[in-house]
Amino acid sequence: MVELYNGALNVPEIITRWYAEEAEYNYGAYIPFIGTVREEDAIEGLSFDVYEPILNGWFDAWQVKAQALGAKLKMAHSRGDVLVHESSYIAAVFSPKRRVALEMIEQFVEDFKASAPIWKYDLKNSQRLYAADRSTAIAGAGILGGKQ
Amino acid sequence: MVELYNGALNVPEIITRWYAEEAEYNYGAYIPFIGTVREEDAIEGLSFDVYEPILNGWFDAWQVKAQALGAKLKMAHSRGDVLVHESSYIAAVFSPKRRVALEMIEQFVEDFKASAPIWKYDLKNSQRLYAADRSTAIAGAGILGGKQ
Amino acid sequence: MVTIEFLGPIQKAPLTLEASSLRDVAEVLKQDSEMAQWLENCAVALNDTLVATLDTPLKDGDKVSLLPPVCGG
Amino acid sequence: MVTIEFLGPIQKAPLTLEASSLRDVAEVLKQDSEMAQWLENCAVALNDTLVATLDTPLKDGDKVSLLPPVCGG
Repeated sequence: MVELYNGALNVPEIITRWYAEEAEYNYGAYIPFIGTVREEDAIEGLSFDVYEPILNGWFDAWQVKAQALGAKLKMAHSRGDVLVHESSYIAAVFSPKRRVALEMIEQFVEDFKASAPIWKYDLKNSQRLYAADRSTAIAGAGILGGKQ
Repeated sequence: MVELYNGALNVPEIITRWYAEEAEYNYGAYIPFIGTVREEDAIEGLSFDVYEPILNGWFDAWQVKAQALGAKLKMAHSRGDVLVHESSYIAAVFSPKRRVALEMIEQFVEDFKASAPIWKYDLKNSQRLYAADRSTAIAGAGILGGKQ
Repeated sequence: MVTIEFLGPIQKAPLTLEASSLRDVAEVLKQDSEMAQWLENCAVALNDTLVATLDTPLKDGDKVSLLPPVCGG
Repeated sequence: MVTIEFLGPIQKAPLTLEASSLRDVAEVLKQDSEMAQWLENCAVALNDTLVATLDTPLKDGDKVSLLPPVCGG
Protein backbone atom coordinates (compact mmCIF):
# COMPACT_ATOMS: atom_id res chain seq x y z
CA MET A 1 0.00 0.00 0.00
CA VAL A 2 1.16 3.48 -0.85
CA GLU A 3 1.15 5.89 2.10
CA LEU A 4 -0.93 8.96 1.17
CA TYR A 5 -0.89 12.16 3.21
CA ASN A 6 -2.88 15.37 3.04
CA GLY A 7 -0.33 18.10 2.33
CA ALA A 8 3.45 17.94 2.64
CA LEU A 9 5.26 14.79 3.73
CA ASN A 10 7.05 14.59 7.08
CA VAL A 11 10.27 13.36 5.47
CA PRO A 12 12.33 12.72 8.64
CA GLU A 13 9.51 10.68 10.17
CA ILE A 14 8.95 8.60 7.04
CA ILE A 15 12.52 7.82 6.00
CA THR A 16 13.64 6.97 9.54
CA ARG A 17 10.54 4.88 10.28
CA TRP A 18 11.05 2.86 7.08
CA TYR A 19 14.71 2.31 8.03
CA ALA A 20 13.67 1.06 11.47
CA GLU A 21 10.88 -1.16 10.08
CA GLU A 22 13.34 -3.08 7.88
CA ALA A 23 16.32 -3.09 10.27
CA GLU A 24 16.08 -6.79 11.08
CA TYR A 25 15.44 -8.08 7.55
CA ASN A 26 19.11 -8.24 6.51
CA TYR A 27 18.91 -5.81 3.62
CA GLY A 28 22.32 -4.45 2.62
CA ALA A 29 21.09 -1.39 0.73
CA TYR A 30 18.33 1.17 1.39
CA ILE A 31 17.76 3.96 -1.14
CA PRO A 32 14.98 6.47 -0.57
CA PHE A 33 14.32 9.01 -3.33
CA ILE A 34 12.85 12.23 -1.90
CA GLY A 35 11.09 14.67 -4.22
CA THR A 36 10.76 18.29 -3.11
CA VAL A 37 8.76 21.13 -4.70
CA ARG A 38 11.13 23.57 -6.40
CA GLU A 39 10.60 27.31 -6.37
CA GLU A 40 10.30 28.16 -10.07
CA ASP A 41 7.97 29.97 -12.45
CA ALA A 42 6.67 32.06 -9.54
CA ILE A 43 4.59 29.18 -8.16
CA GLU A 44 3.50 29.17 -4.52
CA GLY A 45 3.46 25.39 -4.53
CA LEU A 46 1.99 22.35 -6.25
CA SER A 47 -1.22 20.48 -5.66
CA PHE A 48 -1.97 16.83 -6.37
CA ASP A 49 -4.94 14.62 -7.13
CA VAL A 50 -4.41 10.91 -6.56
CA TYR A 51 -6.56 8.03 -7.79
CA GLU A 52 -5.88 5.48 -5.12
CA PRO A 53 -7.31 2.20 -6.51
CA ILE A 54 -5.17 2.23 -9.65
CA LEU A 55 -2.17 3.65 -7.79
CA ASN A 56 -2.24 0.72 -5.38
CA GLY A 57 -2.62 -1.77 -8.23
CA TRP A 58 0.39 -0.24 -9.98
CA PHE A 59 2.39 -0.33 -6.74
CA ASP A 60 1.45 -3.93 -5.95
CA ALA A 61 2.65 -5.06 -9.39
CA TRP A 62 6.00 -3.38 -8.72
CA GLN A 63 6.20 -5.04 -5.30
CA VAL A 64 5.86 -8.45 -6.96
CA LYS A 65 8.75 -7.57 -9.31
CA ALA A 66 10.84 -6.44 -6.34
CA GLN A 67 10.11 -9.56 -4.31
CA ALA A 68 11.32 -11.74 -7.19
CA LEU A 69 14.73 -10.07 -6.70
CA GLY A 70 14.63 -10.33 -2.91
CA ALA A 71 13.89 -6.60 -2.64
CA LYS A 72 11.10 -4.49 -1.13
CA LEU A 73 9.57 -1.15 -2.18
CA LYS A 74 7.91 1.60 -0.16
CA MET A 75 6.25 4.77 -1.31
CA ALA A 76 4.62 7.89 0.14
CA HIS A 77 2.88 10.73 -1.71
CA SER A 78 0.96 13.90 -0.93
CA ARG A 79 -2.59 14.81 -1.86
CA GLY A 80 -3.67 18.43 -2.03
CA ASP A 81 -1.34 21.39 -1.60
CA VAL A 82 2.42 21.24 -1.02
CA LEU A 83 4.32 24.52 -0.82
CA VAL A 84 7.74 25.26 -2.34
CA HIS A 85 10.64 23.58 -0.46
CA GLU A 86 8.25 21.05 1.02
CA SER A 87 8.34 17.40 -0.11
CA SER A 88 5.54 15.55 -1.87
CA TYR A 89 7.04 12.20 -2.87
CA ILE A 90 9.24 9.46 -1.42
CA ALA A 91 9.99 6.17 -3.16
CA ALA A 92 12.35 3.68 -1.54
CA VAL A 93 13.93 0.33 -2.24
CA PHE A 94 15.45 -2.14 0.21
CA SER A 95 17.59 -4.89 -1.28
CA PRO A 96 20.18 -7.42 -0.18
CA LYS A 97 22.51 -6.18 -2.89
CA ARG A 98 23.64 -2.76 -4.09
CA ARG A 99 23.24 -3.35 -7.84
CA VAL A 100 19.61 -4.46 -7.57
CA ALA A 101 18.82 -1.45 -5.38
CA LEU A 102 20.45 1.10 -7.70
CA GLU A 103 18.78 -0.30 -10.82
CA MET A 104 15.39 -0.69 -9.19
CA ILE A 105 15.13 2.80 -7.69
CA GLU A 106 15.80 4.28 -11.12
CA GLN A 107 13.27 2.09 -12.93
CA PHE A 108 10.67 2.49 -10.18
CA VAL A 109 10.91 6.29 -10.11
CA GLU A 110 10.84 6.59 -13.91
CA ASP A 111 7.84 4.29 -14.24
CA PHE A 112 6.15 6.21 -11.44
CA LYS A 113 6.53 9.44 -13.44
CA ALA A 114 5.10 7.78 -16.56
CA SER A 115 2.34 5.65 -15.09
CA ALA A 116 1.15 6.50 -11.59
CA PRO A 117 -2.38 8.02 -11.62
CA ILE A 118 -1.47 11.32 -10.00
CA TRP A 119 -2.25 14.76 -11.42
CA LYS A 120 -0.21 17.86 -10.70
CA TYR A 121 -1.38 21.47 -10.52
CA ASP A 122 0.60 24.67 -10.12
CA LEU A 123 -0.54 26.95 -7.30
CA LYS A 124 -0.20 30.43 -8.73
CA ASN A 125 -2.06 33.62 -7.83
CA SER A 126 -4.40 31.52 -5.67
CA GLN A 127 -5.37 29.41 -8.69
CA ARG A 128 -4.91 25.66 -9.20
CA LEU A 129 -3.66 25.15 -12.77
CA TYR A 130 -3.26 21.68 -14.32
CA ALA A 131 0.41 21.14 -15.29
CA ALA A 132 -0.52 19.87 -18.76
CA ASP A 133 2.87 20.67 -20.31
CA ARG A 134 4.77 18.49 -17.79
CA SER A 135 2.27 15.62 -17.85
CA THR A 136 2.64 12.33 -19.69
CA ALA A 137 -0.12 10.30 -21.30
CA ILE A 138 -0.24 6.81 -19.76
CA ALA A 139 0.96 4.03 -22.10
CA GLY A 140 -1.99 2.91 -24.23
CA ALA A 141 -3.85 6.20 -23.84
CA GLY A 142 -6.08 7.52 -26.62
CA ILE A 143 -8.26 4.54 -27.49
CA LEU A 144 -11.45 6.56 -27.05
CA GLY A 145 -10.16 9.05 -29.61
CA GLY A 146 -9.40 6.33 -32.12
CA LYS A 147 -5.79 5.42 -31.24
CA GLN A 148 -5.49 1.66 -30.86
CA MET B 1 34.66 16.58 3.51
CA VAL B 2 33.57 13.04 4.20
CA GLU B 3 32.03 12.53 7.65
CA LEU B 4 33.90 9.72 9.42
CA TYR B 5 32.59 8.04 12.57
CA ASN B 6 34.04 5.49 14.95
CA GLY B 7 31.73 2.47 14.74
CA ALA B 8 28.22 2.30 13.29
CA LEU B 9 26.53 5.31 11.71
CA ASN B 10 23.53 6.99 13.33
CA VAL B 11 21.47 6.78 10.14
CA PRO B 12 18.36 8.71 11.29
CA GLU B 13 20.51 11.59 12.58
CA ILE B 14 22.61 11.80 9.41
CA ILE B 15 19.93 11.48 6.71
CA THR B 16 17.53 13.88 8.44
CA ARG B 17 20.28 16.42 9.22
CA TRP B 18 21.40 16.41 5.58
CA TYR B 19 17.79 16.92 4.46
CA ALA B 20 17.43 19.89 6.82
CA GLU B 21 20.80 21.40 5.81
CA GLU B 22 19.76 21.58 2.15
CA ALA B 23 16.08 22.44 2.67
CA GLU B 24 16.43 26.04 1.46
CA TYR B 25 18.65 25.38 -1.57
CA ASN B 26 15.82 24.52 -3.97
CA TYR B 27 16.93 20.98 -4.79
CA GLY B 28 14.12 18.90 -6.28
CA ALA B 29 15.64 15.48 -5.59
CA TYR B 30 17.52 14.00 -2.61
CA ILE B 31 18.74 10.42 -2.82
CA PRO B 32 20.68 8.92 0.08
CA PHE B 33 22.13 5.43 -0.38
CA ILE B 34 22.43 3.62 2.97
CA GLY B 35 24.70 0.57 3.25
CA THR B 36 24.06 -1.88 6.09
CA VAL B 37 26.18 -4.85 7.21
CA ARG B 38 24.47 -8.08 6.20
CA GLU B 39 24.46 -11.18 8.38
CA GLU B 40 26.20 -13.77 6.20
CA ASP B 41 29.08 -16.25 6.34
CA ALA B 42 28.75 -16.35 10.13
CA ILE B 43 30.37 -12.93 10.57
CA GLU B 44 29.80 -10.90 13.72
CA GLY B 45 30.32 -7.71 11.78
CA LEU B 46 32.76 -5.84 9.56
CA SER B 47 35.62 -3.53 10.41
CA PHE B 48 37.06 -0.70 8.30
CA ASP B 49 40.34 1.13 7.86
CA VAL B 50 40.06 4.50 6.13
CA TYR B 51 42.87 6.58 4.65
CA GLU B 52 41.45 10.04 5.06
CA PRO B 53 43.74 12.27 2.91
CA ILE B 54 43.15 10.36 -0.31
CA LEU B 55 39.49 9.73 0.54
CA ASN B 56 38.89 13.47 0.84
CA GLY B 57 40.76 14.14 -2.40
CA TRP B 58 38.61 11.58 -4.20
CA PHE B 59 35.44 13.06 -2.67
CA ASP B 60 36.41 16.66 -3.54
CA ALA B 61 36.95 15.68 -7.19
CA TRP B 62 33.43 14.20 -7.24
CA GLN B 63 32.01 17.33 -5.62
CA VAL B 64 33.45 19.41 -8.48
CA LYS B 65 31.75 17.08 -11.01
CA ALA B 66 28.46 17.40 -9.10
CA GLN B 67 28.65 21.19 -8.91
CA ALA B 68 29.05 21.40 -12.68
CA LEU B 69 25.59 19.80 -12.90
CA GLY B 70 24.08 21.98 -10.17
CA ALA B 71 24.17 19.06 -7.72
CA LYS B 72 25.78 18.40 -4.33
CA LEU B 73 27.17 15.22 -2.76
CA LYS B 74 27.46 14.15 0.88
CA MET B 75 29.05 11.07 2.37
CA ALA B 76 29.49 9.39 5.74
CA HIS B 77 31.49 6.25 6.56
CA SER B 78 32.48 4.21 9.60
CA ARG B 79 35.95 3.39 10.88
CA GLY B 80 36.54 0.36 13.07
CA ASP B 81 33.90 -2.20 13.94
CA VAL B 82 30.29 -2.25 12.71
CA LEU B 83 28.08 -5.16 13.73
CA VAL B 84 25.57 -6.99 11.54
CA HIS B 85 22.38 -4.99 10.85
CA GLU B 86 24.22 -1.75 11.65
CA SER B 87 25.07 0.72 8.89
CA SER B 88 28.58 1.74 7.80
CA TYR B 89 28.07 3.87 4.70
CA ILE B 90 25.83 6.67 3.44
CA ALA B 91 26.29 8.47 0.14
CA ALA B 92 23.81 11.12 -0.95
CA VAL B 93 23.10 13.39 -3.86
CA PHE B 94 21.01 16.56 -3.97
CA SER B 95 20.07 17.85 -7.40
CA PRO B 96 17.59 20.25 -8.99
CA LYS B 97 16.49 17.49 -11.35
CA ARG B 98 15.56 13.84 -10.96
CA ARG B 99 17.59 12.45 -13.89
CA VAL B 100 20.86 13.99 -12.73
CA ALA B 101 20.27 12.67 -9.21
CA LEU B 102 19.47 9.11 -10.32
CA GLU B 103 22.46 8.89 -12.63
CA MET B 104 24.87 10.48 -10.19
CA ILE B 105 24.02 8.34 -7.17
CA GLU B 106 24.69 5.22 -9.23
CA GLN B 107 28.00 6.47 -10.64
CA PHE B 108 29.14 7.86 -7.30
CA VAL B 109 28.41 4.66 -5.37
CA GLU B 110 30.05 2.46 -8.02
CA ASP B 111 33.17 4.60 -8.18
CA PHE B 112 33.26 4.64 -4.39
CA LYS B 113 33.38 0.82 -4.37
CA ALA B 114 36.18 0.79 -6.95
CA SER B 115 38.31 3.71 -5.79
CA ALA B 116 37.78 4.95 -2.23
CA PRO B 117 40.76 4.08 0.02
CA ILE B 118 38.84 2.02 2.56
CA TRP B 119 39.70 -1.53 3.59
CA LYS B 120 37.18 -4.04 4.86
CA TYR B 121 37.70 -6.87 7.35
CA ASP B 122 35.37 -9.62 8.46
CA LEU B 123 34.89 -9.96 12.21
CA LYS B 124 34.75 -13.69 12.81
CA ASN B 125 35.64 -15.70 15.90
CA SER B 126 37.06 -12.51 17.41
CA GLN B 127 39.49 -12.14 14.51
CA ARG B 128 39.77 -9.29 11.99
CA LEU B 129 40.25 -10.87 8.55
CA TYR B 130 40.98 -8.77 5.44
CA ALA B 131 38.18 -9.28 2.88
CA ALA B 132 40.65 -9.87 0.04
CA ASP B 133 38.16 -11.77 -2.14
CA ARG B 134 35.67 -8.86 -2.20
CA SER B 135 38.31 -6.14 -2.66
CA THR B 136 39.18 -4.36 -5.90
CA ALA B 137 42.59 -3.12 -6.97
CA ILE B 138 42.47 0.65 -7.56
CA ALA B 139 42.75 1.64 -11.26
CA GLY B 140 46.45 1.87 -12.16
CA ALA B 141 47.54 -0.50 -9.39
CA GLY B 142 50.56 -2.76 -9.83
CA ILE B 143 53.26 -0.40 -11.10
CA LEU B 144 55.67 -1.49 -8.36
CA GLY B 145 55.30 -5.08 -9.53
CA GLY B 146 56.04 -4.17 -13.13
CA LYS B 147 52.53 -3.40 -14.47
CA GLN B 148 52.43 -0.05 -16.21
CA MET C 1 -26.15 0.94 -17.14
CA VAL C 2 -22.45 1.74 -16.77
CA THR C 3 -20.88 4.69 -14.97
CA ILE C 4 -18.23 6.87 -16.61
CA GLU C 5 -15.98 8.85 -14.26
CA PHE C 6 -13.51 11.56 -15.17
CA LEU C 7 -10.34 11.78 -13.09
CA GLY C 8 -7.93 14.54 -12.20
CA PRO C 9 -8.21 17.75 -14.20
CA ILE C 10 -11.27 16.78 -16.27
CA GLN C 11 -13.97 18.97 -14.81
CA LYS C 12 -16.95 16.80 -15.53
CA ALA C 13 -19.50 15.02 -13.36
CA PRO C 14 -19.89 11.23 -13.75
CA LEU C 15 -22.23 9.95 -16.47
CA THR C 16 -24.41 6.87 -16.47
CA LEU C 17 -25.37 5.37 -19.79
CA GLU C 18 -26.27 2.17 -21.63
CA ALA C 19 -23.23 0.62 -23.34
CA SER C 20 -22.25 -2.93 -24.29
CA SER C 21 -18.63 -2.09 -25.09
CA LEU C 22 -16.15 0.77 -24.80
CA ARG C 23 -16.89 1.49 -28.45
CA ASP C 24 -20.35 2.65 -27.40
CA VAL C 25 -18.82 4.88 -24.72
CA ALA C 26 -16.45 6.42 -27.27
CA GLU C 27 -19.38 7.23 -29.57
CA VAL C 28 -21.20 9.09 -26.80
CA LEU C 29 -18.16 11.02 -25.59
CA LYS C 30 -17.18 12.10 -29.12
CA GLN C 31 -20.43 14.06 -29.28
CA ASP C 32 -19.38 16.10 -26.25
CA SER C 33 -17.27 19.01 -27.51
CA GLU C 34 -15.62 19.67 -24.13
CA MET C 35 -14.28 16.09 -24.19
CA ALA C 36 -12.46 16.43 -27.51
CA GLN C 37 -9.17 17.52 -25.95
CA TRP C 38 -9.18 14.51 -23.59
CA LEU C 39 -10.16 11.53 -25.75
CA GLU C 40 -6.81 11.50 -27.59
CA ASN C 41 -4.67 11.41 -24.46
CA CYS C 42 -6.71 9.66 -21.77
CA ALA C 43 -6.04 6.11 -20.66
CA VAL C 44 -9.12 4.05 -19.84
CA ALA C 45 -9.75 1.75 -16.89
CA LEU C 46 -12.58 -0.75 -16.48
CA ASN C 47 -13.34 -1.36 -12.80
CA ASP C 48 -9.92 0.09 -11.90
CA THR C 49 -7.88 -1.99 -14.34
CA LEU C 50 -6.39 -0.33 -17.43
CA VAL C 51 -7.70 -1.66 -20.74
CA ALA C 52 -6.18 -1.50 -24.22
CA THR C 53 -9.01 -1.96 -26.70
CA LEU C 54 -12.35 -0.43 -27.60
CA ASP C 55 -13.73 -3.94 -28.00
CA THR C 56 -13.68 -4.41 -24.23
CA PRO C 57 -17.21 -5.63 -23.36
CA LEU C 58 -19.19 -3.88 -20.63
CA LYS C 59 -21.89 -5.23 -18.34
CA ASP C 60 -24.42 -3.66 -16.04
CA GLY C 61 -22.77 -1.94 -13.06
CA ASP C 62 -19.34 -1.53 -14.66
CA LYS C 63 -17.26 1.55 -13.91
CA VAL C 64 -15.24 3.16 -16.70
CA SER C 65 -12.61 5.73 -15.70
CA LEU C 66 -10.81 8.22 -17.90
CA LEU C 67 -7.23 9.00 -16.80
CA PRO C 68 -5.69 12.13 -18.36
CA PRO C 69 -1.90 12.62 -18.63
CA VAL C 70 -0.18 12.16 -15.26
CA CYS C 71 2.62 13.88 -13.40
CA GLY C 72 3.28 12.56 -9.92
CA GLY C 73 6.25 13.40 -7.75
CA MET D 1 65.29 10.24 2.39
CA VAL D 2 61.73 9.28 1.50
CA THR D 3 59.20 7.51 3.69
CA ILE D 4 57.24 4.49 2.46
CA GLU D 5 53.98 3.75 4.28
CA PHE D 6 51.81 0.67 3.95
CA LEU D 7 48.07 1.15 4.24
CA GLY D 8 45.17 -1.03 5.32
CA PRO D 9 45.87 -4.74 5.62
CA ILE D 10 49.61 -4.61 4.86
CA GLN D 11 51.12 -5.35 8.24
CA LYS D 12 54.37 -3.51 7.87
CA ALA D 13 55.95 -0.56 9.66
CA PRO D 14 56.94 2.49 7.56
CA LEU D 15 60.38 2.46 5.88
CA THR D 16 62.70 5.37 5.21
CA LEU D 17 65.17 5.02 2.38
CA GLU D 18 67.15 6.89 -0.25
CA ALA D 19 65.37 6.94 -3.62
CA SER D 20 65.34 9.32 -6.57
CA SER D 21 62.34 7.76 -8.29
CA LEU D 22 59.64 5.18 -7.65
CA ARG D 23 61.76 2.77 -9.68
CA ASP D 24 64.29 2.76 -6.82
CA VAL D 25 61.49 2.07 -4.33
CA ALA D 26 60.25 -0.85 -6.44
CA GLU D 27 63.76 -2.36 -6.47
CA VAL D 28 64.00 -2.28 -2.69
CA LEU D 29 60.48 -3.68 -2.10
CA LYS D 30 60.97 -6.54 -4.57
CA GLN D 31 63.69 -7.87 -2.29
CA ASP D 32 61.21 -8.18 0.57
CA SER D 33 59.48 -11.56 0.23
CA GLU D 34 56.47 -10.58 2.37
CA MET D 35 55.76 -7.73 -0.09
CA ALA D 36 55.52 -9.99 -3.17
CA GLN D 37 51.74 -10.50 -2.83
CA TRP D 38 51.15 -6.73 -2.65
CA LEU D 39 53.32 -5.21 -5.37
CA GLU D 40 51.12 -6.54 -8.18
CA ASN D 41 47.88 -5.13 -6.81
CA CYS D 42 48.77 -1.99 -4.85
CA ALA D 43 48.15 1.49 -6.13
CA VAL D 44 50.83 4.06 -5.27
CA ALA D 45 50.43 7.61 -4.00
CA LEU D 46 53.09 10.29 -3.76
CA ASN D 47 52.28 12.82 -1.03
CA ASP D 48 48.65 11.62 -1.07
CA THR D 49 48.11 11.86 -4.83
CA LEU D 50 47.90 8.67 -6.89
CA VAL D 51 50.66 8.27 -9.49
CA ALA D 52 50.74 6.15 -12.63
CA THR D 53 54.41 5.61 -13.54
CA LEU D 54 57.59 4.26 -11.98
CA ASP D 55 59.45 7.20 -13.51
CA THR D 56 57.85 9.54 -10.96
CA PRO D 57 60.80 11.47 -9.45
CA LEU D 58 61.18 11.65 -5.66
CA LYS D 59 62.76 14.31 -3.49
CA ASP D 60 63.87 14.49 0.10
CA GLY D 61 60.92 14.35 2.50
CA ASP D 62 58.47 12.75 0.06
CA LYS D 63 55.89 10.27 1.32
CA VAL D 64 55.08 7.23 -0.80
CA SER D 65 51.95 5.22 0.16
CA LEU D 66 50.98 1.74 -0.97
CA LEU D 67 47.21 1.19 -1.27
CA PRO D 68 46.09 -2.44 -1.46
CA PRO D 69 42.75 -3.48 -3.03
CA VAL D 70 39.84 -1.58 -1.49
CA CYS D 71 36.31 -2.44 -0.39
CA GLY D 72 34.41 0.39 1.24
CA GLY D 73 30.72 0.43 2.02
